[in-house]
Amino acid sequence: MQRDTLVSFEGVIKRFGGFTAVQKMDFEIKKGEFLAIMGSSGCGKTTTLRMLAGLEAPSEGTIRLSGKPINHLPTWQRDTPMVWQSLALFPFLNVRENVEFALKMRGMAKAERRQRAEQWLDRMQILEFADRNVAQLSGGQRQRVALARSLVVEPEILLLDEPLSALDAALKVRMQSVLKNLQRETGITFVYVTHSQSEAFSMADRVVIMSRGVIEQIGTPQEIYGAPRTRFVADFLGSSNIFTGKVLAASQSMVEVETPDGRLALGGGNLPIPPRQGDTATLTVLDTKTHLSVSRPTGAANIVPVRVIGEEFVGATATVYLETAKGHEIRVQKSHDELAGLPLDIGQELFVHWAPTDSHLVAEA
Amino acid sequence: MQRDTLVSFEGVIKRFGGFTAVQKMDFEIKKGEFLAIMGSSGCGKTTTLRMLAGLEAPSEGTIRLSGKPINHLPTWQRDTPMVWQSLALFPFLNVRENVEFALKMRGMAKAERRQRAEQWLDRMQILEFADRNVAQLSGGQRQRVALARSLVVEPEILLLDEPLSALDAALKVRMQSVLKNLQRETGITFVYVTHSQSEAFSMADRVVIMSRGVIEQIGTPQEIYGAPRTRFVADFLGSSNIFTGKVLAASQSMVEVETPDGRLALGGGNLPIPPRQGDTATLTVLDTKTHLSVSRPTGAANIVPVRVIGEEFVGATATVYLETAKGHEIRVQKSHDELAGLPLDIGQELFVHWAPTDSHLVAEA
Amino acid sequence: MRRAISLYGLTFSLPLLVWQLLFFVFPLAFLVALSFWTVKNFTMRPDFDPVNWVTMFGKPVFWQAYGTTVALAASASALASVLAFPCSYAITFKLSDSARRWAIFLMVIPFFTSYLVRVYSWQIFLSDAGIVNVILGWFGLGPYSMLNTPGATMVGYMTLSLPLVILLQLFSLVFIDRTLIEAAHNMRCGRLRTVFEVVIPSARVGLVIAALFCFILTFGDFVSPVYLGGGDPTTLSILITDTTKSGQQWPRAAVIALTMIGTLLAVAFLAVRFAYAGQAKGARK
Amino acid sequence: ADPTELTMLAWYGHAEPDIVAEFEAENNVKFVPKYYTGGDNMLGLISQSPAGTFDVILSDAEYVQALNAAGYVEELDPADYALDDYFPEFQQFPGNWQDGKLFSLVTRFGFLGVAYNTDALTEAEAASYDVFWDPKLTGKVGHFDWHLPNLGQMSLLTGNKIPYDIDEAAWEAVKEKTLTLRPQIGGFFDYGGTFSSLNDGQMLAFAGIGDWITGVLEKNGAKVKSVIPEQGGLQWSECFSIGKGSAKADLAKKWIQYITSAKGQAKSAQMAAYPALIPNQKGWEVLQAENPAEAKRQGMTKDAGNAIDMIRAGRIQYRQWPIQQDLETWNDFWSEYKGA
Amino acid sequence: MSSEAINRNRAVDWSLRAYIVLSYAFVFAPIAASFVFSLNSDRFPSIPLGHFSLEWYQAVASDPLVWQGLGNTLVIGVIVGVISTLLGFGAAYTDYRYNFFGKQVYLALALLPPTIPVIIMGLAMLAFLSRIDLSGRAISVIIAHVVICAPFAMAIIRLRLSQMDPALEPAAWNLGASEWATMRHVIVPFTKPAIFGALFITMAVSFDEFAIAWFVSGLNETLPVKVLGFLQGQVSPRINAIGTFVFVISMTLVILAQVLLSGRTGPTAADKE
Ligand SMILES: Nc1ncnc2c1ncn2[C@@H]1O[C@H](COP(=O)(O)OP(=O)(O)OP(=O)(O)O)[C@@H](O)[C@H]1O
Ligand SMILES: Nc1ncnc2c1ncn2[C@@H]1O[C@H](COP(=O)(O)OP(=O)(O)OP(=O)(O)O)[C@@H](O)[C@H]1O
Ligand SMILES: NCCCCNCCCN
Ligand SMILES: [Mg+2]
Ligand SMILES: [Mg+2]
Repeated sequence: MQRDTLVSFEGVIKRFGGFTAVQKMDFEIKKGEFLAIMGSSGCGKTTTLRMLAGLEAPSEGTIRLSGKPINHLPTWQRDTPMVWQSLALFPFLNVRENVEFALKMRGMAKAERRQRAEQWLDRMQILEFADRNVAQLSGGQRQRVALARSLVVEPEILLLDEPLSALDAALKVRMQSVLKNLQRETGITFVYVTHSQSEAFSMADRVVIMSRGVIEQIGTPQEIYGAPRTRFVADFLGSSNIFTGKVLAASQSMVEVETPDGRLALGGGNLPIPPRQGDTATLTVLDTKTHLSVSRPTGAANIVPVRVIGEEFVGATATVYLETAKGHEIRVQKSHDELAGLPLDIGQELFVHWAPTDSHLVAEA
Repeated sequence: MQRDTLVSFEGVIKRFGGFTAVQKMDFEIKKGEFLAIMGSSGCGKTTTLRMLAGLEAPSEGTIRLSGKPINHLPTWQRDTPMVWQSLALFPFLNVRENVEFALKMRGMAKAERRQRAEQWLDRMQILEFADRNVAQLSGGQRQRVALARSLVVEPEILLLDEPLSALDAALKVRMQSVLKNLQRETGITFVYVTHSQSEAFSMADRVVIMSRGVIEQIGTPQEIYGAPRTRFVADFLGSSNIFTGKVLAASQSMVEVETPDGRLALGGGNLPIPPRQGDTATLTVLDTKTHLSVSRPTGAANIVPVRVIGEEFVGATATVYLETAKGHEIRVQKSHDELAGLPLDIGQELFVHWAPTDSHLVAEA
Repeated sequence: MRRAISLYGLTFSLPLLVWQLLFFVFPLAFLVALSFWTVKNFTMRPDFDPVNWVTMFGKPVFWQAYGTTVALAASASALASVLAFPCSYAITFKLSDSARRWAIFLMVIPFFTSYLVRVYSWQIFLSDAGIVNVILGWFGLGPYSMLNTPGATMVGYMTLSLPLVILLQLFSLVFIDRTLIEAAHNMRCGRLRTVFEVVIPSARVGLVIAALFCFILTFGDFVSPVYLGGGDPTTLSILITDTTKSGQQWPRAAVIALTMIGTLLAVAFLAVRFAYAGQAKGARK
Repeated sequence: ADPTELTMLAWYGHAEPDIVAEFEAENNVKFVPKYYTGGDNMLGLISQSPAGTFDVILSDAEYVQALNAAGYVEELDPADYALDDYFPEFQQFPGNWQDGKLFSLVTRFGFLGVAYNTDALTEAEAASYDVFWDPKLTGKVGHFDWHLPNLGQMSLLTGNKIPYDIDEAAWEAVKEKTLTLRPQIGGFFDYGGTFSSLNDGQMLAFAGIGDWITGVLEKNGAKVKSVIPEQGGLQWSECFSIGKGSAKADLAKKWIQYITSAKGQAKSAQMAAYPALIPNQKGWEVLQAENPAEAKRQGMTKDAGNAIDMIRAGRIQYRQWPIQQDLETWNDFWSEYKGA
Repeated sequence: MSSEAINRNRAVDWSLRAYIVLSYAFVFAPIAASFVFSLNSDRFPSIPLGHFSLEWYQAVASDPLVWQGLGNTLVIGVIVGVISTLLGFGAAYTDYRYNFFGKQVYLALALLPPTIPVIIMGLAMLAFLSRIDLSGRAISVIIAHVVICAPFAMAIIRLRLSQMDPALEPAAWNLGASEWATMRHVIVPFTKPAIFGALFITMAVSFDEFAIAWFVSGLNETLPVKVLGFLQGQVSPRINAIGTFVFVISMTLVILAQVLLSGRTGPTAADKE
């Protein structure tokens, strides 16, 4: 499905004094998509969102909304409502008045704005609390008020800055589906900032991964999870094992890399631009794609002898932590059933192996 | 391995005014074990720990440390150092002085305590920050200072109250292995309060699950995860599907229960005391033990027709949310590979099934 | 977004700036100018003559008064801090929440009773035949001469500053993280020792600021030294009023006032430095 | 019609109802008083207020010169006032006149001597300034906190006939003598402090004051009294002027006429705030008729040894500015003395 | 609270509580005595007491100067309260919202005046105001009192602003409210309790201030200046009567402020922790 572009960032840079928070950012947000922006703390997610909302002006570059440059439009003249991490509900207004606020600022008549507000309160299933003080609501209810307050103007785009991070785990999951459904039903473009991988991956159509003000990768959750493009992304997602070495041989279909842990191969149509021999290359393999065996498997391409250093029990699966002779840590994630037959005492010697097609080359830095 | 008892709670009750925070608690902590205490907020975890540390006196019952009752020993006469959630580092002392504090209170000479403190700072890899103010450290470094400060007296037991909850996800995982290793190397008994399942299950030798001041289950992580003993535990861990109904037939090896979602069977030597016919029974099955199929599977014992309501993408696995005709939610967790072949559009009709041996009876309440 | 200050911003920031410039900075600046004026026959003349500075600084009585005032204010700060601490400590740690709220409320009341009236009241307590001596008399003690002594001045200073010192100490004590105290106990630090090892260091900024405020208040006060101390010994505040009473010597009074301001600024600077000493910049987060 | 407001700058008491009520009623006037706490305070207030702020100004005689020099008061016409009724010594009162022009009119006066607690001292003991050095008074002697009356008394004690007109040697002697008194002193008090410390026995003797304090306290039953000691006493004198630029100079004149008339003078003598002697002979007569006890207590009777006789006998000297020293010199010494 | 049973010592606790009582006794002794003596017949109060009498209240009530002083005090207090609160609000908002070169100096100007001894302030004010023909009038007291009161208002309102979720103001802009509209619909409503609190506290401060007012008030004496006058001149239990009276007014204001400052104002950023 090809969607129209709603927002575009064109060479946008944001500096605070001498510090560059966002570096030359170029990307587009499509009409109607659910875009998540992820990255570690301080990488510039909020700054990006705030520039879009008009709370910060870009130092360079242009931000366009529906094609028009909006760099210097004051916040209150844009329709880019935002949901804040703290929610920023007005404590001196009741629920209804909070939701009416934006309509009142737009000069809408009392009766009409009341009706519109109630419509949204109803939709968010909090109409019964309309006359309550926001302090009297639960976390989830407040979240809904904040959403209603921003959505009541029926904007084309909604910006959300870690809106769920203050909720407890159970509520977080429940609100995720509320958000996802809302976005689907209204067709409003959502730009959702978070540093939770699970939030981004379970809700977003596309995910932007940032690091130190730079976009590292943009793609669907599956693309990013399955094939992180840079070492940073692989590291950040934390589900890949990473190896670095010198390229021994390289062709369109197969690359062989000499790493401290042995010779590793990857291949199978993954290589638009194969590296050259002698280059340094970094390759990754998902911890769910690695296998363990007691004896050296025959016929496998990538085999690394390891010792068990620990096991971590995480719900349905367990992660086995292993160490190569060089002290490099390797993780293998398997279901309890799959691990049942293996001896996993600490110090036990085992072999990790995986298929060359499950390996990917990633860019360093 | 049979270990000696270090601490025992004998009929310990703690009341605050009219409210009973801990109800008749009986359990033992073994020398050298890593014991985690888990439970939802307000269930009495901290209170239990504080009684052990001498910060609260039990209202009834006896707490013994190495066999000696310690109910009324003031805190400062026990060796039960604690690591606080807030860390409780002294902001007016530098790192070294913080670590020396307990030694100073014991009247140790300056040179000696300095040496001991540095030894621990070194061990915790923060010696280089010895002269820094604690405010100048990162979260993980502060955590290490807190550990060093408590461990410097080389106690028999260390109490930890949600020590990692203020850290971000990545740091949390890293500190978990620091803690686990430390416990293994020193052999000190750790009593670790948390409400994170993943923390408790990945570090502890045994886990205590509490609810409203009562111990619901004590056991190894595998025991508890695989066979929750009460509905509370099953619910709390969140990885089981739970069904309640009337017992139709019951024998030593097999029980049949009539639930709103259909007739369900369980069995296979799991039933020390089988329920009687006509009783209400609650049975659980792990979401990883349930299977999905497009057509009604033949020969399976437990089959429930369902409709898809959503899918959640969580790293290596995905959880499919389904709904029975009665509106009861069922979850199925599978790897992406396993789900690949199934149609999972919202509203799609499917069948959930599982083996009777994967079901367990749990106690209500 | 923090843009440059706009018309909107100026509307809020300028009025106070203008007011304080006109009516605070200018008067103080004028005081400086005034200190160089000369007086002849009850009339002041604009001038630029350091004579007032030379005269005042050359007078032994000025330095005597200066020493006395600094000593009195410093003693008052020390005394108030020591007297207030057990009280604010007990209010913080030994009272229930509601009792503590009441205690704070009650401690605010003195701020709204006239200090003059309270000092006048103390005269009745402290005089030779006053309430205190009458009560002591019941036990066969006294009478003691209390009024018109530095001790009585100190009573007045305590009347002036103790409520503020207690409140300021209280506010720094209630914000002490209780877990720090528990942590200290947990590391074998007994009750009393915890006060010195943890409570006082934690509240240090507040304790120093409280003492500083006591110093500022008592350093400039003229009511207690006059009405309880009997004007003896002479403090700087008395010297100021005396100076204005003698042939319109306002320029000389300005010299005293400016010396007092200088002293206070220096003391405040040192106290704040001491309060925050050892606390790294990052500590405030 | 609303009463006309007349502003008066004065010592406390002069615009209280016991004095002004009758005049206010007769002339539909309302006094707005500003009470000052010392001559310098008064000068300060005038100099820092716009001209014409004060219609009537009451000032101690020595300050009238300063008022005059600064041009703060209007010239008066002697013909407007019943000066002929005054005792002769008060008709040409120094300070009221300048180059033959009248600027103010003395309205009341009093004597400063030794004030003492009658339980602690006998009148005979108090009859010399030396009593201040009495060991039993250590820490119990108070000063009214103003150099002029105190140093004037010390000057009398050291044998100066005109206490304010003394040469350097005599001044040195005064200083030396005064400093020896310092250990005896229990405090330096303003008017209020003087009142209360004498009343409650906090101080047993006082220098620099007279009946204007003890008279009030006596009326309240306190055991205090003032005497003019053998070395002689000082005289304070309060004078009325009309403020420069007053828009109500006529009314102000009327007030001065009223308060210097026999009737007004009798009132003034009995002022509730503090009693005083009056310079108007006819006023004495009215007082003797109205309140013989008070006339007797204050010595405004026809008996020998009355107040005017004391003046005539040379036992009383005017309080005035030091003549051979600067005012500053005296004041600086006073500060030094206090700080000693 | 919690370690009660184990880590506390009853004797220590009770002696500390007794010490609290002693401290409060010291603080309240003169206040209580002044109240008692205001109802006592003796002009120069001493022990034993005379008889009960309302004469001092009557004397006060029948003294037109006292009424005039009270009127001055009230008018001045109200005007000072309003101006100080306006100025303090502006300064508090400036500090909250803006960063600019010289902000430290600005804040020093906004907060320093109360630390200058009143006698010096009075002296400087009188000397200065008389130069520009502004002394000796009610407006002189107002000017001087605003100088020392505005910092209190600023502190109170700034404290409230610091409890405000910093996202609140941008959230309002983001919802289409201009800066002025946000001021009217968000900042002012949020700080309203503090605004009234500041109003009452600054009025109370002005009601009670005598030293500066004594210097600059000229003919328009306020009630506290009258008290000083009584103390300097006519020692009289009227001091106690006026003191008691002023106390009642001030306390009323303070309690009003208290109620407003702690009233139902919804959650603050702080409670959301
Ligand atoms: N107003 C500002 N002035 C100076 N530096 C700023 C400002 N706002 C943000 N920064 C800096 O810019 C960088 C990016 O900040 P931003 O808030 O966008 O991070 P973020 O990705 O949202 O982080 P988080 O996950 O912690 O919210 C940070 O280093 C931050 O300190
Ligand atoms: N000092 C106290 N006074 C009154 N009630 C208390 C006190 N301390 C704890 N409680 C109550 O006892 C119960 C158990 O508290 P506790 O702190 O042990 O819970 P917890 O399991 O540690 O919870 P959390 O996970 O939120 O830390 C709670 O309901 C709490 O409100
Ligand atoms: N409160 C007014 C007293 C005035 C007395 N005047 C006489 C001056 C004595 N030194
Ligand atoms: Mg952010
Ligand atoms: Mg807890």
